[in-house]
Amino acid sequence: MPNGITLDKKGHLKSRTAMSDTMLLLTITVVVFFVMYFSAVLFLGGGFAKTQNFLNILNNNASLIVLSVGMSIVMITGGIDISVGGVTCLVCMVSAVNLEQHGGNLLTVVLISLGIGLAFGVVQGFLVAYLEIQPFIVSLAGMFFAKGMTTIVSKEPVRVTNEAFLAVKDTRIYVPGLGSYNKLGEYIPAYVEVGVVVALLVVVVLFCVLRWTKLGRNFYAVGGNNQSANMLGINVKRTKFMAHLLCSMLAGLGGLLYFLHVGSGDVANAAGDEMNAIASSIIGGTLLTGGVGNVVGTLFGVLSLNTIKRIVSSLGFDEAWWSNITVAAMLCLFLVVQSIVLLRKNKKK
Amino acid sequence: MQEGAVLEMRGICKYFPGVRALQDVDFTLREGEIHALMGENGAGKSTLIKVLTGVYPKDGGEIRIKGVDGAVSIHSPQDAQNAGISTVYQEITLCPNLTVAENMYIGRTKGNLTNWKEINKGAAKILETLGIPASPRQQLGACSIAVQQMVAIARAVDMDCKVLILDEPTSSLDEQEVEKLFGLMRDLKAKGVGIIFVTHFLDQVYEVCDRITVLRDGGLVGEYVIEDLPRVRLVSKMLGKELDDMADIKKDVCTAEVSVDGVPVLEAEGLSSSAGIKPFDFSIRKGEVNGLTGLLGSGRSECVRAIFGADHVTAGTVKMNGKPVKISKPLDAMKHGIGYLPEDRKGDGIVGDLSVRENIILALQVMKGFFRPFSRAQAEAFADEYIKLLEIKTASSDTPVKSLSGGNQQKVILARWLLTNPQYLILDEPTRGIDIGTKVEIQKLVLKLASEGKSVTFISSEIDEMLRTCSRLVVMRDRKAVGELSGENLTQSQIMATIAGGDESCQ
Amino acid sequence: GNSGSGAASAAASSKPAASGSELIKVGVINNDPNESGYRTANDRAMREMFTEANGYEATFYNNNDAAQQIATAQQMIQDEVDYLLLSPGSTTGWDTVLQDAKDAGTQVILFDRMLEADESMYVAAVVSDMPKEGVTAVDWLASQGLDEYNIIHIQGHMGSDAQVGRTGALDEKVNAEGNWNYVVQQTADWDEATAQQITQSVIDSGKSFNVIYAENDGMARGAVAALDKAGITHGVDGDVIVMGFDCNQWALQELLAGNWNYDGQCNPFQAETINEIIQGLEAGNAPTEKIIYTPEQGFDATTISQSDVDTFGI
Amino acid sequence: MPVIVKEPKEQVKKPQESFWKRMTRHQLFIPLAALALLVLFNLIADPSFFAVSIKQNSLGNPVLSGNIISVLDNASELVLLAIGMTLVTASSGGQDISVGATMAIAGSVILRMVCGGQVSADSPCMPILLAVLIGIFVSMAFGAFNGALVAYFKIQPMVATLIMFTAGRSIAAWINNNELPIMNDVSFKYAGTFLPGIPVPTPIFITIFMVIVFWALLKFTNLGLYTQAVGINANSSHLNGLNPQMIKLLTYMILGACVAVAGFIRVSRSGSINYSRIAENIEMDAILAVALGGNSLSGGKFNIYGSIIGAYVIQFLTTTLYKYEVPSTALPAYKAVVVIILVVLSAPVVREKLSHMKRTAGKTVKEAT
Ligand SMILES: Nc1ncnc2c1ncn2[C@@H]1O[C@H](COP(=O)(O)OP(=O)(O)OP(=O)(O)O)[C@@H](O)[C@H]1O
Ligand SMILES: Nc1ncnc2c1ncn2[C@@H]1O[C@H](COP(=O)(O)OP(=O)(O)OP(=O)(O)O)[C@@H](O)[C@H]1O
Ligand SMILES: [Mg+2]
Ligand SMILES: [Mg+2]
Repeated sequence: MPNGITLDKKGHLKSRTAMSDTMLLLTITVVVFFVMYFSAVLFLGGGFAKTQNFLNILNNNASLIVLSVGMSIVMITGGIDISVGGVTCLVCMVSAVNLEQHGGNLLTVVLISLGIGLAFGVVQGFLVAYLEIQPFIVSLAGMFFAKGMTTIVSKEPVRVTNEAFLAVKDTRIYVPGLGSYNKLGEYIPAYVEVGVVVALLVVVVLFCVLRWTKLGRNFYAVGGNNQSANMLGINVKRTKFMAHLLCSMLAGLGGLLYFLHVGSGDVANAAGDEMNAIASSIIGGTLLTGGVGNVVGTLFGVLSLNTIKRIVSSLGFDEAWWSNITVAAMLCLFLVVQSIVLLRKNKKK
Repeated sequence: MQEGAVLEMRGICKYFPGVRALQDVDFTLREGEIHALMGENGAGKSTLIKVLTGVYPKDGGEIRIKGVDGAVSIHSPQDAQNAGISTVYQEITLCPNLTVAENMYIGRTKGNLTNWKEINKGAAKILETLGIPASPRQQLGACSIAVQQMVAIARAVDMDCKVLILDEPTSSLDEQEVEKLFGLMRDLKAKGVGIIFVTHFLDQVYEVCDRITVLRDGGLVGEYVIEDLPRVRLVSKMLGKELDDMADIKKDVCTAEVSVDGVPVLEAEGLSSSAGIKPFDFSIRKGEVNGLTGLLGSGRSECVRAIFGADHVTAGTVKMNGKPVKISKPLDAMKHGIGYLPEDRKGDGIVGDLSVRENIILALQVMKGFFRPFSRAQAEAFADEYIKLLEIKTASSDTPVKSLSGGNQQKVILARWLLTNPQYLILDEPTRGIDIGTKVEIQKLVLKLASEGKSVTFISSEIDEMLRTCSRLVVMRDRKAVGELSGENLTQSQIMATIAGGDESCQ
Repeated sequence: GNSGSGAASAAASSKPAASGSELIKVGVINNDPNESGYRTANDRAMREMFTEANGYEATFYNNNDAAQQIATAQQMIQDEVDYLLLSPGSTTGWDTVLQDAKDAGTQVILFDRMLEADESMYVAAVVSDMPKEGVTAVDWLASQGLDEYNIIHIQGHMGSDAQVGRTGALDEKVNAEGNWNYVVQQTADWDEATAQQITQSVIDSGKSFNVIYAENDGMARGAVAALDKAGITHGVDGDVIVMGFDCNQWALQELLAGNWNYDGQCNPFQAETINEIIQGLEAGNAPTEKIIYTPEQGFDATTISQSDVDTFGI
Repeated sequence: MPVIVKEPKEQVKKPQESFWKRMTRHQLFIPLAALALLVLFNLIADPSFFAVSIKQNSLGNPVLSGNIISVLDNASELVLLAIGMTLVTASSGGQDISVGATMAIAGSVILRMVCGGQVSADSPCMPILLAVLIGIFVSMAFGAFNGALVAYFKIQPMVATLIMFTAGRSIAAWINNNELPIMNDVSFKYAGTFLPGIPVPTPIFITIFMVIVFWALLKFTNLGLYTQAVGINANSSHLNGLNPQMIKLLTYMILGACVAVAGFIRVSRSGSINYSRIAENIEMDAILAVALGGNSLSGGKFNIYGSIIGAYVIQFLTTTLYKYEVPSTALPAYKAVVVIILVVLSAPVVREKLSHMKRTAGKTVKEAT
């Protein structure tokens, strides 16, 4: 990620190094998010002024954050994975059926999530990296397969009643000092769910992986130019494989978080989350062409996307299509701004 | 293995669909020698290197490396690096989105973590010793091609290697940079590193190399000690034809008389473009061959791109045959009978996946119009004609152009423009990366065109090539035309003096 | 602007019941009205009821996407609405929201659709009795006295309230009676085109059938398109009995024209009942029943009249 | 001028390959083989799949009926989209994922115009052809929007069209004033069902017509050459006098036109539209069709007939699965398996490995004898 932020201390270098593409896009995203959120607090007030409102965005999107981060990684290597929503959905359903009908427990659920993620990751990664099939088609088939399998596992929603599971699901981690009074005058402490902690942990870990590990840097190199990366001595196939594996594993984990959040398996779970993940990654400054992106940006992408939806509904645009149109407009704006910024920058040199 | 050899290849074979790229090639590299690998375009030099470094799997033969018993198996560039082979490939192979420093270290550091401080420091040191004007933290894509090339070289020489391979590393470097590179090569040689050096510049071969291996049509011609192989013999080995005398070619070329008294075909005044070229005047007469010369990055390409309308023209007027015309995009230029062969063959020239035939007819087809496609037979006739005329080495006119060797791709683009029968042809580095035989061909062709009443602007980094073909030279410096030479002024030393610009203050 | 400190809002709500001048804040979360005629009618009725003139300050939000619904519900709770009126897009995943509502002192009333949660989490539910709709329809079908019932059963979105209720009754009957058979039982996910493909496939395979039991009007329409294409007669005096649900105006017209045989009503007008419940609560009276069913009936092509079409068509 | 005298023929080995090998290498081999396999499967499993009978439809027309007719009929929309998608893929190296949403828009426009803005109309308020033309125009405008983002702002196609993918059905809702219009007149349904007296479904004719149009376009214009050139190397195309941006834009607009015709067929089938559901996920099938046809999704060279066959393969598969009463919701899972098998078999890497295996196998046989 930030490859060129710091000014050079060495005097012999003639010019200040320009901001790297990754850093530039990240900055745009973060600034836009804060401007948006604080305007909402200032001009809309109400719920926006409460911390819980912000924490709810996290609570609702812990799973999406994890999915988007995985998506960003694949996108950084120049690929795409549109199976993540399907995998999430499948994980929820299989976990729910396991808990309810096969006497599963928390451990089996975790194993199921990661197992499904692993299976998808290995197969998709193999097809993409070693058989060189286009990731779009591979993951499209993955999505079809996951969605179809979900209905084969159960067409009807399965609600979980397992107590140990519900205990974890309903655990609220209170954030000290951030509560507010409700209209009955009671103090309600602000809380996050377990999933949020996991999701933020994932972001931090992957940030480090991308920044400092060999594997992480190889993702960028492969995305920048995979032929060059090969000739630079990077195992391109293995790197691509790892990216897809990681993404699917994260989709499995995302599925677990989704399941922890909703507590049921349902064919409609995580519907359209692959597109949300892509949109979040893009807003977060990841380029679909590869080589540029950052998971912190992606986190802000998720937050921005969901903040705008909330703002829209708060403004009284209450039809479903308003929310879609606004999201589309925001996406459009971001893309155009990014495109102009990058085109300009590349023209300058 | 032979005594003193660091690398031995025996019976290497490599086939591409319909092409025998390498057949039974042997190659030996000894400790502390610089070994030139020579051959025409498409002879298989790059392929041999790619087979050696595991980019392509080989179809036969074995490779031995000093210190390893038996044949080594190299399946990827990574294996090659681990075996102590470091390589600069013909096309720049770095990642534009990474920083300069990272490009120098990625894929070859030990350990699983990146120590940014260390690699930035290391890179800064190498950049400084090699005098490369770039910062370690800069994104590589923001650097000029020449700098990128230097970074690639820096990366390769920094590796602790037994074998260093340089595949046409000098094609986009200027003289000083080449000198610097040669210095480096000599240092490494003194340390016992074996160096494989591919180039089309004979001067450079004779300047630094100890031995020469010549390839022709994918086969081995032979290995020679440099003293045993004077230039003329080298060329004839490469071409596969005993030449009576190289001077013949020169004489042949020089006999073509250039007419300089025609009307100006094109006159440009105060032309400037969005690419940053400063307003310049330019004119060329019917039947004239003129040239643009200058140091690398002096703006020659931008200048001709502005004439062709390839960049956005911001100011200036253009007259053709005395009449004012407006050229704002390439199609305008083409309609007025201008052809342009760009310098970046891969990026701007060929349309890789299309067949040789489609590549050849492309420009003429576009001029003819959207609704009037050539018939298949017609297109084939055109293609076959030019494949024969320019001796393009291709399996068939249906072969994708990207699988041709660099030089043959260049010929395809040349064919494309010849087919449009232009009255004014701009050739930007048409001979870059082209073997000497073809070079001479192209020079002759240029003169022939001129004798037929066509005008040609010729850009080349090789001054003697320009001297041989051009009757007038425009010298550029810092994106400005700073002088014009013709007649008896047209000498190497005059040109150098003008480029250096003794009368003006330093840039 | 409805920001305010916790204390202020506490003071505001300490009044036992909102009298005259004070507007009752409601948040209405509904499904997308564009989905079907039923939805459109439902949404319109809600909007006409919860107006300032009627003493409400209402915020609406329509979306089929459960995740969006949940997010907005939370937002409304944060905005301190007094009542959250909820037509959940999916039956599960609402636990957190309901808990939040309870913590915040917001009362939840479900309408149109149920969700899976403990009864204590909401004050009332005003919904259609889907199983009863199914039973009414199946009873009607049984009363036709066919020798054999070969049924193409086209289901709605699996797991939805409507699908479960309408399928349940038919499943029971088919299992119980020897001469009732499924030719095919498939979900078309409320989609007309899918319903058409399913029916088409049965016709193409040459299987015989005499009943189409489609769980909404749109899917019935798709099935009929396939019948028309193959020249299979349907409706009154036709070879195939066509059944639909929802009572769209156009569907009832089909009934009137004798093209279809039966349409089960699904009453979208719950707004009135909800209003009564809220007024009761404001006056301190909790509703006597948790689940309140809206009255519904089924229509037969042979007995339907134009006035039925006008009154009950949505 | 020849300084170098040698026969170029000598060093170039003309590949002498068997007919079988050349055939299997052909781009259309895999999709055709897939189609053949599906046919074979149905022939063995239940030959009645291919039975075609003539029936009288409700209007008294003689009509053909049978699974095979259904395949040809129902594939129509997909074929049209696949054609347009192929061009877009070729020129821009990416796919338009908004075609389903744009179909909703085009269908809404056409139906709304014909209904004269009413919820339900018994006779067309406007010549149907005119409404279709307007629909095509609107749809092309949306195509131009997508194309402009891709061509002028250099946004990756999938991302650029994500915008219309998200907003398209909402725009359709707005066009329809949140209503679901219905057209009851039979003449409106001619295009989606049967013309009076003609027993073959009209969509099949429309498809044939459109395929001929595109055949002619590719044959008598340079559309193919230009889109491929631009898709492979935009810089170089620019220097050869092409306007890459314009050509990309053009392909998106052509796709827009295809989408509108597909949308028209779809609304004409039933005379109604449910814009939040119509043509759901069809973009995925269209992209699959392109890929199954052996076309590279990263652009450049294309074969439009491959995509067309790909579309029929998908519909054939769907119809087969319906026949065997696979639950419609589980359909995607089966589809996915078949798709993966097909793309794996057609992957260059796999093909190379397979032919390599055959070669070495042949060698060992030779050695043994
Ligand atoms: N990837 C490929 N696919 C098919 N043919 C190829 C491929 N790469 C090279 N060839 C063919 O192999 C032959 C040798 O090419 P190579 O690039 O090794 O030549 P070279 O000696 O490096 O020429 P140049 O001096 O022009 O770079 C050529 O005929 C070329 O067409
Ligand atoms: N003064 C300058 N400042 C910044 N960039 C420059 C300057 N001069 C040249 N460049 C850049 O260097 C690159 C090479 O320029 P150009 O192609 O015009 O040079 P040239 O004379 O044609 O040299 P060659 O073709 O041999 O590389 C271009 O990308 C150009 O933008
Ligand atoms: Mg080479
Ligand atoms: Mg140049």
